[in-house]
Amino acid sequence: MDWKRFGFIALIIAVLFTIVVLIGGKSQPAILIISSMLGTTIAVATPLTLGALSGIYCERSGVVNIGIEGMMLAAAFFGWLGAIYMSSIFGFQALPSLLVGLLIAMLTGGLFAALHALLSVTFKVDQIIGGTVINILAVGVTGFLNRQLFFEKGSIFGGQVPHGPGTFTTIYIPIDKAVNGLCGLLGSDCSVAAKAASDVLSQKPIAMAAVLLVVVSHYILFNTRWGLRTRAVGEHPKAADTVGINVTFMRYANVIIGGALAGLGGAYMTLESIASFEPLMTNGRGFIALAAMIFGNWTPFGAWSAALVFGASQAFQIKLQLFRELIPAQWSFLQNAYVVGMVPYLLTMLILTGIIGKNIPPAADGVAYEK
Amino acid sequence: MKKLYLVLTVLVLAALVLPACGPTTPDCTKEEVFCVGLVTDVGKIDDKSFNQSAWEGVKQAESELGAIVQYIETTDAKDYAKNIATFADEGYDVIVTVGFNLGVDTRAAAPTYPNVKFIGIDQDQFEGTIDNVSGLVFPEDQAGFLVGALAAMMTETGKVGGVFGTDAVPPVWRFGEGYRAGAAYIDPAVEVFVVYHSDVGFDKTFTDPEWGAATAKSMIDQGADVIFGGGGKTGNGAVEGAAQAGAYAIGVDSDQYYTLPNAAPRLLSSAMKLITPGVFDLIKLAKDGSFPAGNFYGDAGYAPYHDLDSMVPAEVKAKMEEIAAALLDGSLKTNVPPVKP
Amino acid sequence: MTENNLVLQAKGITKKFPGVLANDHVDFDLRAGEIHALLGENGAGKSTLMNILYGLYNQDEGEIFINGKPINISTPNDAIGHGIGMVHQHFMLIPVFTVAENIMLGAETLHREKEAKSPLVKLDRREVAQRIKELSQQYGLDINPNAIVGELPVGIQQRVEIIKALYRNANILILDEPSAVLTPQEVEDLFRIMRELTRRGVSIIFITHKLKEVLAVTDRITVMRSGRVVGSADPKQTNQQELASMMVGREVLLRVKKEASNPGEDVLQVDNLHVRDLRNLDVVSGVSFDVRKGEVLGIAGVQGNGQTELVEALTGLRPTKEGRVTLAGKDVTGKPPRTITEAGLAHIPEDRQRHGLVLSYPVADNMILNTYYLSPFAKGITIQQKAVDDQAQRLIKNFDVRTPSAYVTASKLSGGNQQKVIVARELSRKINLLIANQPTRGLDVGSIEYIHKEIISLRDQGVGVLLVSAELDEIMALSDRIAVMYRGKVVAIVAADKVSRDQLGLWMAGSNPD
Amino acid sequence: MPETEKNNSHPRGFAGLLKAAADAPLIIPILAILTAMIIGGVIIALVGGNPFAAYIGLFQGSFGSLKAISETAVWATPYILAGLAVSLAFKGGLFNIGAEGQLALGAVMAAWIGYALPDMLGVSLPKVVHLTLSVGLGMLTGALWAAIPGWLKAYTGGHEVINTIMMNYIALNLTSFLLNGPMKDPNPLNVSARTPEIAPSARLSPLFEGLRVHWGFIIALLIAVLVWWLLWKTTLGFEIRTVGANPDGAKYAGINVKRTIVLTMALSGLLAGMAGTIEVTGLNYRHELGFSIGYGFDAIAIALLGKTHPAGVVLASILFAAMRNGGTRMQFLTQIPVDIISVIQALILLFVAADAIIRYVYRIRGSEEKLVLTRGWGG
Repeated sequence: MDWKRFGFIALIIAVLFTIVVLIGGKSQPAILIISSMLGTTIAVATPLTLGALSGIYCERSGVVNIGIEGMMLAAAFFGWLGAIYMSSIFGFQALPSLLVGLLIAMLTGGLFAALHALLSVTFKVDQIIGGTVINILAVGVTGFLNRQLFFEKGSIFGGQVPHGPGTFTTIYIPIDKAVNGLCGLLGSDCSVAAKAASDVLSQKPIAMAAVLLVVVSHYILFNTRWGLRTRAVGEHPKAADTVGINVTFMRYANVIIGGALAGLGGAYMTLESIASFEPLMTNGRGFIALAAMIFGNWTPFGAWSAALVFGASQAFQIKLQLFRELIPAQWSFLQNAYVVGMVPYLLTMLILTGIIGKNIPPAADGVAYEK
Repeated sequence: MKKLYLVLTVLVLAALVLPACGPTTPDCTKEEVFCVGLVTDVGKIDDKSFNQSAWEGVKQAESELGAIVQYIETTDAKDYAKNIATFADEGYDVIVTVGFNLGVDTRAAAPTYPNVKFIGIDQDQFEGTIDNVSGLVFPEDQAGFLVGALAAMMTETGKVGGVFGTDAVPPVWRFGEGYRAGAAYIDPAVEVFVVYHSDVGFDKTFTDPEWGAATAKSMIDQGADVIFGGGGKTGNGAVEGAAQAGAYAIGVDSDQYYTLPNAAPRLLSSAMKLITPGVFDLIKLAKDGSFPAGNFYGDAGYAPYHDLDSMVPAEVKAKMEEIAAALLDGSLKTNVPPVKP
Repeated sequence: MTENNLVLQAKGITKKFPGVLANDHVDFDLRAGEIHALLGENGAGKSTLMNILYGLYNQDEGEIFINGKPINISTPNDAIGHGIGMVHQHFMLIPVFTVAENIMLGAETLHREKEAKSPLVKLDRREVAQRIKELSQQYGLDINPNAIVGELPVGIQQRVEIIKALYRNANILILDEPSAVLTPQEVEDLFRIMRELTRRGVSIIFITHKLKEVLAVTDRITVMRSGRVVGSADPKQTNQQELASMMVGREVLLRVKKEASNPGEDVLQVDNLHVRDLRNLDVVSGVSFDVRKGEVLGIAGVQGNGQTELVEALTGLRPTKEGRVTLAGKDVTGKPPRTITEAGLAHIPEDRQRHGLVLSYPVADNMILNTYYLSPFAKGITIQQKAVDDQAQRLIKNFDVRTPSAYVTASKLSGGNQQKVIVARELSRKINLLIANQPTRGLDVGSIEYIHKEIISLRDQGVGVLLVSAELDEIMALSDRIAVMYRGKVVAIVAADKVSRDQLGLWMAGSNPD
Repeated sequence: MPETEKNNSHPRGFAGLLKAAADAPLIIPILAILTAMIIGGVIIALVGGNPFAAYIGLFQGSFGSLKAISETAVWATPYILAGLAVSLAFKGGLFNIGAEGQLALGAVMAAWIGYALPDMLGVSLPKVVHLTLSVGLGMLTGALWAAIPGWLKAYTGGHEVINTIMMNYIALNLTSFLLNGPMKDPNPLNVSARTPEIAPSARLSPLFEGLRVHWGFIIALLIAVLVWWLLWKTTLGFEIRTVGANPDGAKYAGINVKRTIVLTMALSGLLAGMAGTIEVTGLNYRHELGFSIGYGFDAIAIALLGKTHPAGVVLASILFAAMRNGGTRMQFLTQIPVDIISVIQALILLFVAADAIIRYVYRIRGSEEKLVLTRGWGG
């Protein structure tokens, strides 16, 4: 792993957190501010991480994917639709409905990705075009169906949004009990810290899965047969072909896996974060995910840490607004939401100038393979 | 090539048959046909918010007044004028334009189409009265004040929060400031967090539920236990996020108990602008020939407690009724100016 | 010999590409333990045949037999399964992978007792490295399994390719132009390895167009021309001349005809030149030499000893660290390419597709690639299409570029004609110095002959020529003086007629001239 | 990079396009549009709508009357300019996703010059001066904004795709800041995030009395010709295309590659900025926050549909403009959600890009024309 890059990113996050703690520390214990900011960071980072992982699978196998945004949007819609169908039409319980929704979201992502693969791998269309097609198509299809199903009176839902299955619930990690017990033995009270730790660790399933998938993807890409072959196909497809690796299959498979991951990111939005779909709700997150992937130099841990930077910046911004009255006069520019709003994007550009090392894409990324 | 010719033949045939099955529209120019058209702001008719509420008022006119009704969704601000003209040129009798942003184009169209009655929702006619324009406006500050007071009475932590789309749109700003004033009226010590979403550009201020949810959650982390979400989908996200986190949530515009079913169990109330009846009333007045030019004040209020009715103490309910009455008769002022100074 | 001795037979192989009959009923066979040369010009169909044997292409007609049994090879996997291994001319190695990763790719669990099927099987890097060490000791191919391939010299990369085949238990090895990138000593080493392999039962198909090597190492020779087998020969009973005429179908001049040179004043002076690479290490360190009008200075050396960087620095494509370059009396040290070009430099670049041409441009535009802004092609800021077209027609005619028209894209031309486009463009200007870097690499004999003639005629017109080539024969045939580069330094400069091939080879390999 | 691989034997550029049209490859885009509309029609029919009524509405709304044609031209104007901006960058081997931000900032500058300059100078300016300054400085702003990612690409290797995306967000924040703060219309009745109206001397006139179509449309068409001329008839165009097609070859040919990259981005930003200024001076007469949302992304689709050729961009812009504009009437007549337009647009792009599908469906012979825009991320 690229420790320089990682250290730099950790430093940025630490600085953002420190500024907020310095400002808000007067009104609230630092540990609570930090745990709240970590909560926001993780919430914002989850779809970005999944989107970036999606990009990594595609691009490591040599297919540029700017359609992550569209895949996420479509998956968010169809996953949510599936969950609602299960709960309101077939009368399933919340959890099974959500799981079906999750599955459908991933399938949707995979399906849109298969279209991208068909265009880029089989028809060898310029890969930017394939991604653009998917982005526009997803906006149209989801907007159109959302209207037809939930507004038009004649639809199966009678023209309104039914009571859906809600969202996945938080998985409680009882770290607080452990910490409290330990502190009890030492004769001190650390219930605040214990609760904070438990709050940060107790996440909903997709957020947890995202972190797990970062680790798993790293292992798969760099320590398994699949990863070796994927990277080979993305670096030098002809060399892979000569040792009997099916380039077309590997590219299709990885793009579809990537699509399913983007789909999981979409599912996060409608099945875990909030329980409803809104047209255009991805709001450019697919593009930010793409930035996170490049920022992370096409590695899962790198992309994850980049996603965390975006998350931390968002947390920074929200907290600064909440602590607006406490900002010292000489720092008054921090009160301006627009000024603070530029921070993550300026940081990204700064990082891309190469101060933490050059970004090296897979050699055959974006190039159709011709025998 | 054979297949190509086949397809082309079919297309040519289709083109010939087309005029026969072209769209048939009722002739709105006729005296006896009463037509009502609605133009949305940039956004969807099914936004579960003001566009949809306005459309329901129009639908009510369809069922109760026998009106022919139709809507056009605006996809770009430069189409406002064109979309209004589309209805006007077809001889529509009443055109409802939804949202503050259509104000300029509505007023500009009015002299060109003197026979058309324009209803502009959230369009304050402060620049002067035009005979065939009625601005349907609401005292959002009062609705905000009411739920602010409710929040201040219901909080156990002494902290309440509000998540809003943008302070650049006056009705939204009035909701926010009214909320602040209402909470302070009950107890000046109650801490009120108010955040407007302005960070990612105008296009997303009303359409970023994720941000709304994250912000609500952050406020809850900070100790807030009542969250008011106002401003399109961003506000919806805040309401849902708050409900999920177990805080009391307060909706906006309509009674969101019905539009946000997932938040319903934790939905304390909603700060309501009664758009639907306001629109219907104005259409009815237009039909009856007593169309009021200038500003027409719709009602604002707060929604029932629904599922949480048992959680709200009787004295709170009584206080709320008292405040509502006082606001209505003018004995209580919110002291919120109509626009951001 | 009986049929039973044939490990591999191809009968009646035919392969069509759009517009080309690449293989026309080709018969070819390989006996156990022999080295069988397949000789032919570029485009003769050798590579197509080998790609068919290796499963990269599928033949339209014909059959393949292994040990007398008909088999079907439709993918490289089939070929590998039948014990066929191939070392491609352009190495099929992934530069960012380690040696071990490259070797295990596609055969990740071959070292295990029982192969695993799961795609998620963990890579046993240590075990594979161990197995590679064993193999390399067994065949005398010294190699470090954990080295990053991109950082290895080409000679070593070739060993990786060979081990890659052996690792897969290949007993038939196809070597496609293996000596192109090696020093004479490395070539000797390769031949030693090839003999060692045959002693251990491996049969080798050796594809080449170098006649000397064919005679030195093979047991049997088959010659191909325009998709057909035109004959075979026994290396003990034939000679270079005979093979050459078989190859091209006519008598060819193996030696370039030239008069003694008549050098004038210095046109290029290079003084103590230092060039650094990306890692900030000296790749050219303290090189000094000069080129005179009317002479060819050849720079000999194994690839990767700083020639590329030297030429790039001289032509302005790469910054210089230290030293001084004077062209026709003008100091051009560190000047941009345009200034140097305008001082009278013509440059035939090493990588013609990357530097010399814009493949997606029509031939006409490639003809003015570096003169587009000069009169008559431009007037002010506008391009004069008529002048461009006229120039293209003229050069196509004068330099005999075989192209359907001036408006087909350069990508559609053959390698030889692409090179002619570059030569035509560069020689169409008034020049003082020609720098030709690997001007004939990968070209057919006809084109080579043509370009050699052009170089000599240029010399005779009084232009200085700096020729860089990895082909020692080319250097010896064309140069008046020869400089040898080794590890970024010029280790010797001698008159061409006063040095032997062996001596040059020694210098290229680093032995001190004193 | 952005050169069509197949160039056949006819000359390039405009003449080439005309000849190509005569040779009938236009049949592919036409069939692509037809096929997309047939599929769109099937979808409409599946949800119970009448596709014929919908398409008649679409046509009426876009070309059915003088007013409709005028509105289509109004829509097409920024599309043409922004589409040219993206295309020009593609020709130079650069993917400019940042047209959105360049456009917005160009509009901010044009509006500022438009309303503030006369007051600052204390004189009213003649139209020719004021309008030129307003448009010119707006364009320059777009150019400078785009030159930043260009410079970063050339001198630090920072990829322009990411940098232009980031700069879009920065531009939106900057615009929000300016329009809510220093540049906000000080009229006490104004509450919107918008500038004051620009002076009449900074306005482009309408082409016809009573219609909104303005001189900006004519200017956009002229600019398309100018861009074509620049790319294929000038030495600068040769340099841009060479750097785009083969940066190493360009360096060899003595072209200053880094400078050309910066220049290409700047020119692209210039065009995008112009799209913004024309909207301000010709249509809105002020900058209202958010008026240009989505133009930059539509421009990418238009550039791809037009195969990055100026003539193609004009045609693609008019097609997209007609569909967006006609969508209103389609919805008015049939209440079919306008989102169906996005579906059809995506399908058109799909079929034009993957013309193998169209060739297969209609059994059209001939080789595919490959459009190569990118070589991955290139570093």
